[in-house]
Amino acid sequence: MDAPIIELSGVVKSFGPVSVLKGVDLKAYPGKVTALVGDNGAGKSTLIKGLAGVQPYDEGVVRFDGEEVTLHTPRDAAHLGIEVVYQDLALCENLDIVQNMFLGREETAFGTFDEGRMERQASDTLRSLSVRTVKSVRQKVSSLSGGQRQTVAIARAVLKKARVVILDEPTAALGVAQTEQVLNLVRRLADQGVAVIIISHNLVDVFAVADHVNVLYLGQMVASLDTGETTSDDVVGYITGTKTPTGATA
Amino acid sequence: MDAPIIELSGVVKSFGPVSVLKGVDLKAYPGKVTALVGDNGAGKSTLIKGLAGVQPYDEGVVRFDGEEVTLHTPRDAAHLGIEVVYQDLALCENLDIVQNMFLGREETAFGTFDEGRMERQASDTLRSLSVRTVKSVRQKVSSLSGGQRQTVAIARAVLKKARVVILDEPTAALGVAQTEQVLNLVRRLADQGVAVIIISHNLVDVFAVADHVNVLYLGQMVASLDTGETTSDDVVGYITGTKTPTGATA
Amino acid sequence: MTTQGTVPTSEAAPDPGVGDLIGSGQEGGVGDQVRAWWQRVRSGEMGALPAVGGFIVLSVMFSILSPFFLTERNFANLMTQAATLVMLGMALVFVILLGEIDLSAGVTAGVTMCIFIVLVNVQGFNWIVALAIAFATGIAIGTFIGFFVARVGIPSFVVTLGLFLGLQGLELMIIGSGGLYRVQIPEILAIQNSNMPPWAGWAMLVVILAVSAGTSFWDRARRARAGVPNRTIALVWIKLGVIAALGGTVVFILNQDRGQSIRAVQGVPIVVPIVLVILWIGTFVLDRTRYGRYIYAIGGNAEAARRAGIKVVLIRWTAFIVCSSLAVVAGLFSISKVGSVDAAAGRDLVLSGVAAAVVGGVSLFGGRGRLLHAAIGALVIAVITNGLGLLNLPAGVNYAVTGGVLILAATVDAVSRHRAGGAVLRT
Amino acid sequence: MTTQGTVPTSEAAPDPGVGDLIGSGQEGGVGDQVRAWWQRVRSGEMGALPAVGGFIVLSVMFSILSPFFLTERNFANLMTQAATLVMLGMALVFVILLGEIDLSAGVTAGVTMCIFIVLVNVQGFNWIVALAIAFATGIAIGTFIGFFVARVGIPSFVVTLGLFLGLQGLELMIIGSGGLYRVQIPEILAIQNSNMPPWAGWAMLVVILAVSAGTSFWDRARRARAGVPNRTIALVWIKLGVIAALGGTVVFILNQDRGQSIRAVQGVPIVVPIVLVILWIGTFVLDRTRYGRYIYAIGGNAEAARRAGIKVVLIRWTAFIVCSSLAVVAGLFSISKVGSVDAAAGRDLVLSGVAAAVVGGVSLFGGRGRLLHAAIGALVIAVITNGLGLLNLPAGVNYAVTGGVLILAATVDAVSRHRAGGAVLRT
Amino acid sequence: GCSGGAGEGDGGGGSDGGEAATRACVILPDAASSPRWENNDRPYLEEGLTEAGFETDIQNAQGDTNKYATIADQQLSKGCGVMLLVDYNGAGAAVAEKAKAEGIPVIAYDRPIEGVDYYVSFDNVEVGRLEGQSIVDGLAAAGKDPATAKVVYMGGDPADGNAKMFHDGAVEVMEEAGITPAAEPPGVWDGDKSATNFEQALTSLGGVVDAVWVANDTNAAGVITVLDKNGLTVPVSGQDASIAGLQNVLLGKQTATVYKPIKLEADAAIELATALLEGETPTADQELEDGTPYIAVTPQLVGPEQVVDVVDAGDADPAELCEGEVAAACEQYGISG
Ligand SMILES: Nc1ncnc2c1ncn2[C@@H]1O[C@H](COP(=O)(O)OP(=O)(O)OP(=O)(O)O)[C@@H](O)[C@H]1O
Ligand SMILES: Nc1ncnc2c1ncn2[C@@H]1O[C@H](COP(=O)(O)OP(=O)(O)OP(=O)(O)O)[C@@H](O)[C@H]1O
Ligand SMILES: O[C@@H]1[C@@H](O)[C@H](O)OC[C@H]1O
Ligand SMILES: [Mg+2]
Ligand SMILES: [Mg+2]
Repeated sequence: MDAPIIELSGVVKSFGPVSVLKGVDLKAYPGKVTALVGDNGAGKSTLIKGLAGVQPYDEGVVRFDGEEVTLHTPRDAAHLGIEVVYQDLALCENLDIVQNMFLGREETAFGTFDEGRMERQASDTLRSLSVRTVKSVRQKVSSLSGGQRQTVAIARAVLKKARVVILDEPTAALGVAQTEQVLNLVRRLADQGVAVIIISHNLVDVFAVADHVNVLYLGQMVASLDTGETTSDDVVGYITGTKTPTGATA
Repeated sequence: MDAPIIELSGVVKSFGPVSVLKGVDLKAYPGKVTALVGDNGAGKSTLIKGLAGVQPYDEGVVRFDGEEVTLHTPRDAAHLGIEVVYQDLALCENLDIVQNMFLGREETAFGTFDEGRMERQASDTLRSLSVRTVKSVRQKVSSLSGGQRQTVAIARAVLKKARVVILDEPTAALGVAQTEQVLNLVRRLADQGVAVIIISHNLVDVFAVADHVNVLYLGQMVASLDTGETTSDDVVGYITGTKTPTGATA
Repeated sequence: MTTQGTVPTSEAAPDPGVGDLIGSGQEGGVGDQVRAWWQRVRSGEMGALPAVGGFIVLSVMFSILSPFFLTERNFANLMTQAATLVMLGMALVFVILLGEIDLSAGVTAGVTMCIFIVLVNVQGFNWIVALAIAFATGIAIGTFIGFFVARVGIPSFVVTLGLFLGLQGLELMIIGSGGLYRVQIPEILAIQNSNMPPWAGWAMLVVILAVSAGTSFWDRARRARAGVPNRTIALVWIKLGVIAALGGTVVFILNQDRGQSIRAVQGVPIVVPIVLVILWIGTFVLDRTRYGRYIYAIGGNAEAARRAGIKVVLIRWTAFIVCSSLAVVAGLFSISKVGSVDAAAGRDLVLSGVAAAVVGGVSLFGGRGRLLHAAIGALVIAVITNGLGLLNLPAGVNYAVTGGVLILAATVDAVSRHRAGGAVLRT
Repeated sequence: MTTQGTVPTSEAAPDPGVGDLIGSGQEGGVGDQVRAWWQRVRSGEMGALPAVGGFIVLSVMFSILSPFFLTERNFANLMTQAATLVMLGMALVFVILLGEIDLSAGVTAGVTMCIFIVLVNVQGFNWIVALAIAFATGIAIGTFIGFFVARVGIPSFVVTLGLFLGLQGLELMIIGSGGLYRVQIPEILAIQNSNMPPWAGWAMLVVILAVSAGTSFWDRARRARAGVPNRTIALVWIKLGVIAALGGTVVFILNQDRGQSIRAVQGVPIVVPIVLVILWIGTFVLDRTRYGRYIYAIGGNAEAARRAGIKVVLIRWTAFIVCSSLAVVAGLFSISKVGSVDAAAGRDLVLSGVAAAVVGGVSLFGGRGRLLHAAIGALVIAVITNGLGLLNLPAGVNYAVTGGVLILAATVDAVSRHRAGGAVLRT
Repeated sequence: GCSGGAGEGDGGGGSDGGEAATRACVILPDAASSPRWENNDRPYLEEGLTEAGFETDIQNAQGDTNKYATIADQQLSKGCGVMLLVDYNGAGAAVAEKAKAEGIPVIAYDRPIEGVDYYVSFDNVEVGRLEGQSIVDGLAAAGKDPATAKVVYMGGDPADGNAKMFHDGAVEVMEEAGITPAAEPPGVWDGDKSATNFEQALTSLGGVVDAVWVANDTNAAGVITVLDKNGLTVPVSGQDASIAGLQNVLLGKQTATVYKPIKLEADAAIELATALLEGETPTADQELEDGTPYIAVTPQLVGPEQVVDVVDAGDADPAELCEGEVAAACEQYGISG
């Protein structure tokens, strides 16, 4: 197996009195899909927000391509080629779809926007995600349905060629067809050598798409398995805490 | 079968140039779970927001217990005993869990809050939904994880004895155990005679819990079936438009 | 409106005994509670703490610069000088919590006092009747603003700016050719210029302690009845002890003779208990009644509040009425202090009132803050004027220093909050 | 920062031909476009439309009340009278779009002009050098505000209120008590008091038409190259026709002799092209550059903007600098009109500036509004003073009417928006 | 001089007919510094000018220099035969220049303006002198030595030109008597702020004060309340002969108020305007430094004995004046309601 592109070790994070991550390790490999699962409130989103530079970790080491890096701001993460779809989407409701998709990476010519090119690319990317109900790429995000918004957020993340793509419950609000497209997309990204980290509560999806699965339980990484060598029931056991890291069933 | 408690006919709703609901009919029965499914942007949330009085319909008739009613404000819906879990949750982030759960229905004694009783009930209801990671019911909602928030919204809706409970993708952000609890809860509500309307993209859940399933396609109700008499594949066909109301496969 | 029982949950979960409850932050001994509080503070929930810090810093600064600052007399001065701003700040909190603003609050205070005094001095009304009319006018103004903001949907900035101008016109018309009227009502003048007898100051403190103890124990009893944990009782004693110590010091200082003539001047200024009562009632309403809770809810997420069945328009509307009515009280304090009213009364008050709230930690975006915060913020601003007033600086310097110190006070606030909360938005 | 290509999508979707694109609202003929526009308006996206309506209603009202209102001279008066407020309103838009406020913008205009004129009149500086120093001061003020708001995190209301006071102190120190300096620089006085020769007015119109046509066709070419649909070309002609007709009328009227003496007074006031150029540049920046886009993004959702890698602190900071710099221009317009500066210069301007933006449809919560809106809002407020100035009312009535009309103008706005958008929050 | 009005032409103003020529355009400064503008000057000027055959156009700039310029534009576009300007923070000068460029005679009313034809006013420095004098007299009556007396100076808004003149006049007289300021808080035209400022000055003086020079009645009222609270009665000055000021004088809380019989000032201005319009060049007994002819109307110091004069002149309503606790004093000083 290749060297991991991302390697977290001993990551700790607390919010005031609440200690959320208690020394977590995680690896992600180029060309592989790494799933991160766990109960509600286990700390999954907190873990990836740290990777995204949104909420820096309190302690712990992050290695990227084997080098130790600091991720203090989202810009730090972007410079490393990390793209993220956040669970809360993080879209600007007052802007339209194209503006949101290209936010921070607008196409310009002579310093001014090349709206045509951006519209074109937005439209192409959205269609590849099976979006059929969006009437116009110039619709404001505030007028989109929950699933449409999620699609925009995903489209935004895959617009730019990234080295790592992190998806926090990307299909939660999606319909059947859209979910399938996103899973295809995830696989395609990995095949192109991108390291994908996906958070999901849907184990069927996880097993369909992931190479590895990591289970977070109350802020601790209790299992790190190859999907080929484990079962859905096992994983559920780890998630709910009935199975413990030693392998004994509680 | 009983008379429907809710009966929508010919419901029409547009936002400016976008016509979202194009003459939709829907029935919900006491003691039954009615599922509403459809593609992203099909109009599901718009349909139930009309029922909740949040965004009144442009045209169409709503009957409640056979009587024609007007639903212009959320208060109208609340007076009829309609409780709703919104897709966007609609929680006040600056308030804590108890305050959110009891918002608009606070327990008082001598005009002032009986905080103890509210805390107690909040705690009981949350625990019944398998919440294990919430440290304190006095946590601000702004500090909750996505799934924890969704649980609070659901707990809020079932706190008060309602006649109709509408859930818009209630399990989207929930973990495995929590999802199971919510589905149990839905069934239990129906058994107590409540009419439940549930929107979900997860057909496994729909078939597990619903008595009827209604499919919305581009703002039109293309199918209304008993779960016992149809299959997941059929429903997917209707959702994606490969099957049409006449039954012919496109 | 009362709940008719919850969905039985016993099937899904074991019978919930107290031990199984999800926490509520009330658990643990004194040490735990203090630690939890400290961690809340460290994570940014500082409330009025930075403002209190700013107040202390300013006080130390001024007491170094002027030997008169730390005198009983100046302490009493500060109370009465701050009173108007404290009231106005508290008035504004009700609308600021909604994310709104009332730029006309100052002139509302002014115009209602013009009406009050002109009715008494020129029309010969009984002062109580005239005062009632003044309050009615305040309520009418609030109703007017509330109508346009809550019902019609005009941004409150514009409505109240319009009224800020309009009411100045009204003041001019009311004051007419007399120009300036003396306040001759002893009861009104007494508010800011007379003091309670020393024994009454102590009595006041006893009442405060009694009320404080009463509510604490009532709360505990109710919580116990509901079967949820109570904070350790030691905290109640500590709280009462702190009130007794702080309040006792204040009363003791104010009961000293601070007169500089033969006549003894001593006792707590009458305005103090009035402010305390209003502060207590307002806090009670905001913390413990539906009305207050709904104000916070609307300020946090108006659409969520509406979906919860809250009458958003009504609450918004009445909040403006509360604000205008309390502004009338601020006006009373002001004319009691000045002893007269003129056609420009209250014009320059409102920005300071808003600043008081903000410096105290009330968020202009709504949903966050308390009455006490505005009161402390007002004290911070009042102490600037009070201290500088002892230093005899030229006008230009005085302006510049006032502005600078205001920014400084706010910086203390911002820096401590951010240092604590983590510089989330500073990229 | 340029994209290095998108993820190949051809596997998942058929080769995307133009016909398959998701729409962009540019499709259809003139009829479709007009219908779509009308539906957008009906659903609440009214922009400055209500303000324009308010302006027309007020104009009709005043022309009925005074025969002087609809004269060429008064029309020219209105342009120059509104100029200061238009500039200040536009300056404020940059910070209001971020959900911030600058209460010191008026005194920034004032204090920089004090410096400017004192340097020229007292220190004997060359006026261009002095003006450069004034602008530098404006930039320094903006930098100061930006530092405290964006970097330290103090609410802009408090920082700029502190500066509002502090800069008044500075004015006093510079100008001295009761001081007053006359503006004697012909070039500065010319801005508001001289006119372009008639031919230059027409030339200006031709330039406007050319620039407008140029950008339209450039945009169309770029869109065509990208393979996305363009609006029907008829719309370009219609737009140019409207500009020609409206602009032609304005230039024609202003080119009439409006003097009341023997010497002819005619031509477009010099301030008009200055305002238009700034409006054009500002709009260009806000609509077509990253900087502008990021301002809207931060105003809409600062955290989302930050996560998108936008330098939120930098943008916030520089927006205050832009605001203060444009406030200096407003100051120039003001002293050109008033002819002198004194120690209170600019004190009363800022609330009207904010009101201009709000009346024009700029949201104080950030993220929504355009420069043109503030300009139109300023015209509405200026026309109130202009019209009332013809009517000879006592100050009290004048105040009251100004306030009332302001509320009325905002009501037109609110009601039309709500009627259209559906009274969503009115429960 | 400069080219401010360059675009406006310069020849025979009011040329579009007799209608404009008989219009008298008046701009008042504000409503906040003093109620006199709206409540005294406006009615007197309105009545007098109309009687003299003028059509009047009186506007108030509401304390805004931009509004001042706007109003001037509006008046000039309607046409003016003569302009009476009360300056506000320097806005008058440019207007005067514009008007003169249109050939319209301009009278600076109450406040001096550079480059006008005439200046009609109470002597503002004289107002200050009278205030200062009342302090000096008050100290003498109390048997205090001016050289050692603690006198607090409470001036008006330093951004207001008149405030400086009041200050200069008062200081002139008080300095001559040997008085030096014990404290001088920042000036304002605001009763609330004056009260606080004075209270702090008093505190910093250890509660000892022998007299307070106050620029006007509004500020004096705030000062007096603080004095009352401390059981002090010392000489206090003021101006405007407002109801409260007169009451304080009658009650012995204020030594005197400077009465500016506004009708006299207004009448002088009206007479001048009429003469100018008839092409005369009236002579004035005084001249400003820049050579502007200056018609000075004398202000009058009003102690308790003279309050009755103000009432007789119709500038105070005895019913309002003698209300409540003041009734006895009214009787004492022969004022009948
Ligand atoms: N305020 C609005 N203005 C314009 N269009 C809107 C508005 N609200 C919703 N829509 C459009 O209406 C359609 C239906 O939206 P709705 O939210 O009802 O979809 P949904 O079926 O709930 O989808 P999802 O499964 O993604 O939640 C969407 O195409 C959406 O873009
Ligand atoms: N700002 C905060 N302050 C305090 N506690 C927080 C904060 N943010 C998150 N938490 C707590 O941290 C824990 C982990 O949250 P996180 O969002 O990482 O969970 P998650 O694993 O993503 O859950 P979900 O599946 O529900 O999205 C939760 O218990 C949450 O309440
Ligand atoms: O009468 C005074 C007036 O002349 C001055 O300008 O402002 C203050 C007033 O008291
Ligand atoms: Mg999460
Ligand atoms: Mg939906």
